[in-house]
Amino acid sequence: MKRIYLDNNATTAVRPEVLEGMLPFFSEAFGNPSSIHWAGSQVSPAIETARRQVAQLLNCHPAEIVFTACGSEGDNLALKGTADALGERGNHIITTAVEHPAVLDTCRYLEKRGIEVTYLPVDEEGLLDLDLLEKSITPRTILISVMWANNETGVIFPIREIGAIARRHKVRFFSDAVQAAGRLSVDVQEAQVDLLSLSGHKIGAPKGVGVLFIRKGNPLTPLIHGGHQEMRRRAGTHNVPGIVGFGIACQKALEELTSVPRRVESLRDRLQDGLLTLVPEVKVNGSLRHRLPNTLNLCFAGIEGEALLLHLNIAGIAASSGSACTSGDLGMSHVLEAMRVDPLLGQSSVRLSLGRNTAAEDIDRVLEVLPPIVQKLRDMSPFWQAGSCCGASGGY
Amino acid sequence: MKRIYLDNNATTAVRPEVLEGMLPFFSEAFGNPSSIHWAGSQVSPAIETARRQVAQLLNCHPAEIVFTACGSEGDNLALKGTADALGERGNHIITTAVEHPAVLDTCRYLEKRGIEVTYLPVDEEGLLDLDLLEKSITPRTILISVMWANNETGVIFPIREIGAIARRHKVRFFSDAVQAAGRLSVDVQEAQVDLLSLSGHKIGAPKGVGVLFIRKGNPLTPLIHGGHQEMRRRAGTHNVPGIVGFGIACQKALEELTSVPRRVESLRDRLQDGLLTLVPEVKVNGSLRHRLPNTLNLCFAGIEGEALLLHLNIAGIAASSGSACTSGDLGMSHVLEAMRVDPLLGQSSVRLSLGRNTAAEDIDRVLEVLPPIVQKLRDMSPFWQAGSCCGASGGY
Amino acid sequence: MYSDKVLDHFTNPRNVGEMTNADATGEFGSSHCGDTIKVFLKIENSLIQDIRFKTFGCAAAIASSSMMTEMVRGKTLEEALKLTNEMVAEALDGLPPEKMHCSCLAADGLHKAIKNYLDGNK
Amino acid sequence: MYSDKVLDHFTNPRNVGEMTNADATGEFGSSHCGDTIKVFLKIENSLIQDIRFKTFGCAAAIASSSMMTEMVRGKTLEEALKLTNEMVAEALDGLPPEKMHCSCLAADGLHKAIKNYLDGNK
Ligand SMILES: Cc1ncc(COP(=O)(O)O)c(C=O)c1O
Ligand SMILES: Cc1ncc(COP(=O)(O)O)c(C=O)c1O
Repeated sequence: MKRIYLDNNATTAVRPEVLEGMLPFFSEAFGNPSSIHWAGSQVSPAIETARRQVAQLLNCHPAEIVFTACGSEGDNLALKGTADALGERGNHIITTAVEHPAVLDTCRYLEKRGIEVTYLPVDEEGLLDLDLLEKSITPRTILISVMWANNETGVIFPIREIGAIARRHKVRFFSDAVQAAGRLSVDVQEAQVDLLSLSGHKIGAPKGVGVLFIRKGNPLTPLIHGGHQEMRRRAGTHNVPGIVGFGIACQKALEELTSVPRRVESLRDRLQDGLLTLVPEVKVNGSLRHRLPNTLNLCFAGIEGEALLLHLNIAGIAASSGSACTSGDLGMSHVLEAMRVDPLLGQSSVRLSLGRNTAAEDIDRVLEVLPPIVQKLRDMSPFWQAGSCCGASGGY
Repeated sequence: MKRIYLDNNATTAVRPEVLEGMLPFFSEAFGNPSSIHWAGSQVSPAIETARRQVAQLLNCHPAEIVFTACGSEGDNLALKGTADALGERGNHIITTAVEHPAVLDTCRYLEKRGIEVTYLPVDEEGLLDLDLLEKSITPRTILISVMWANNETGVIFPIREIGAIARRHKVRFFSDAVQAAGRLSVDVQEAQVDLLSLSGHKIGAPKGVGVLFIRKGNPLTPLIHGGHQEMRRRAGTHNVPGIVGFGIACQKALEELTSVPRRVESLRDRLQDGLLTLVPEVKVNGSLRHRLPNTLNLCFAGIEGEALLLHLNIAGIAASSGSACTSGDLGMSHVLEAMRVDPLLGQSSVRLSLGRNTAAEDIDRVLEVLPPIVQKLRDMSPFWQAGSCCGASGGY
Repeated sequence: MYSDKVLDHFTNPRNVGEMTNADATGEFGSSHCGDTIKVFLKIENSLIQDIRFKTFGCAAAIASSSMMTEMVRGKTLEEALKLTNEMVAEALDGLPPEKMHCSCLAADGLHKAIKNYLDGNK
Repeated sequence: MYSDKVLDHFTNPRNVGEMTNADATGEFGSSHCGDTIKVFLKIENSLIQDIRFKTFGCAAAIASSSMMTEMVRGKTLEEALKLTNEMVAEALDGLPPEKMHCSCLAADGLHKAIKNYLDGNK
């Protein structure tokens, strides 16, 4: 059975070019880049090359790149580092109700430590009201934190407009771009963001490496104190192979930015159109106009998402509901809840996220496999009768 | 020219068995272990195997192991996490003047946030006064933080005795065992430590992965908030290949614990004896009795350490002065300063740290190369005249 | 994550469906996660002659429902009332800890249907 | 990290040593890092006929000392006084930023020796 991977928003395979570039840095060029001898100087230029490659993807200066261990670390560093460094100036953070847990949980923690947090609502398409955002700014506001694109629905936020608002009010602006990188142009100058987080494993680099862009002149309190690495913004021996891999992945992402996302988008659209045609009472979650090219989040009225996922998995198709890291959670995703999706319908949500390796045959196979599974589950659902759903609002 | 690596306290090469074990987890078994589909369930057992392997090295329960990104992260999590979680109970931390910057810098940061820190002095051999340690405990003391072995001198602290003191006073005890693991038996039950940090790249695992042992019943505030990973103690997608590699490295370290350190020690002793015989006015830094088997820290009166290191490097020999991550620093190491080494003498310090790959020929070559370099530098030193040093206290 | 038995009952659930001439029905929904079961019983001489179910829920809920029907078909109402969630989970060779609550659905739905039957007969 | 010129002057420093019949000596220590230079001059008709140095310090300090001696040998005292640390660093094809202060040693030690000479001759 051919396995089909449609969970690229959870993680991606390391690209072969990336792995190849990393391999020498495990056992041969294994030195600590902070060392002054050959074993260190063999390695430190590779770190700086990677820094330039990342900076090129973001259109920033290499010195503004700090390597971290993951997207979550970057999110925590941006939020806690700002709250700590700007504590004298204010204690108010504005974010959205649909951020990744790495932002939301951090905000909830900061609330316990005296920070006030405004969680902006979204509308039924998952979009923000920018007037409300601007009105929420107070003299005590130190940070606006809005993700570039949502991991569950793929909804893209108007980062450029938000950047302009933040500049106008002289408030720092952080964007979690973990899902946006490699799928959209992520240009920190155009968007006027001050802080921006990335995660390697979402763009074909390995797990265990991330990036926080910190615009010059925006000092942060480190999350990890210690050695002098990363200009004292993040201590700890550099994850050399991971960083090298991240650099290559960024270079590849930039090269392919005009081709791959477009191809992926046409496959995604084919999948979406096919499912909407073949399965009744399906709802697409998230704005159709402002959406990542690779993401398709659907509700199938009358059935439960995990049951559908497990059937798909048995058929070799990997997908997920909500973000993978909260799959220990029960109940509806906080993102769909914020979009006021009916609670019963919200339980049927499934995220299909395509990647650069997705093939047209994969889509054909999903279109063949998925509709009968939905039918089978609906046939045994007490909420589904004679082709229509009694409990759910349904309809697309 | 054969290259000789004597900087194993800075970092080590990834062991071939480790790399081999990691390789499938980059591009083949690349799933997110939190995912419920095949790509996740392919991977999650490997994480749990690694957790058991680490737990075996430390003699603890696998559920007490939290995977981090590096030793520094573990140190920060232990200190900040305790300060935050036990803030109601007290605000006093006891540590030593010779900890790694990941502990010292974190303590200095915490001091700015209202925590009181006692930095215990060491004597000229680098050893602690345990009476003083015990007397420093107050009703407000929430944590004792003493490293298992010092990274610069290799001095080993009496962790078991300190553990007993901490238990008697019902104070949490954290030990940074980054340098001890794989070189000594690190048994958290015997030593009665509650928290203990490790770093993968010091024991033949790759850079980018670490561990914090958290004894059951010692809740910590996470450093990285977000997803449900690691039982909510550390968010962020698991660095699967790194974790797998860490597990294998721990297993190997345990297997070799009765053989490799002993062999390394005899090489280190041969190096030490040779240098003391061949070079006049050399001082060994740190207790000869309580010292890691692989570490040799020396002062060569009359010359400057970095100049010596660079000459060694030109001869293909990698060594370092102090900890690699502070090589951006100028002046004497804080460890030698705490040991009251004469400031001029302290500038001549060099750390030679052996590893499992060190061969007898390597030692011979160092004994051949190093003495003439010292002579050459002394010949051009204004502090060295006719075979004796005017500025330094000298002598071993 | 799931045992082979769970997967078997999930992919190939026994006794799924409705019953037009049921002697009793019972619906039960978990307040915890919204999973819902509807149980249909055909009862003769205090024996469960036939049983059908419909379930909205995850794999654990569906497999528990299916296993439950197999465990009580042909049993007396008295015996059926003694069926516990733990017995269902055990018969499935266990459930992941975070999914244990899903097995409640099955026994509780069954008991509801029997109770409805007994109440109606009184 | 270091340029080839730095490495050359470090491994093969010119004019190292003492001078028994020096017309002037000067010692200068960096308060920043403890690096120390001692400069010995042989002066005739306000010309630096010969120069020697001894330096305690890192590679940058040693290379700067060596380069400095090459730059001023045969020069007049007046010219030698115009030598700056930047000129020494530049002649070495640059130094790492955190090592720039090491080049101070060389020019400052030279100037100290010349000053001692001029003070003594006055
Ligand atoms: C004693 C000690 N603690 C902590 C660390 C920090 O480890 P890492 O560089 O993996 O963050 C080191 C390594 O330099 C160390 O020697
Ligand atoms: C939007 C977003 N932010 C942050 C993260 C966290 O990234 P990581 O798992 O690398 O810590 C993710 C990935 O799950 C994400 O999708």
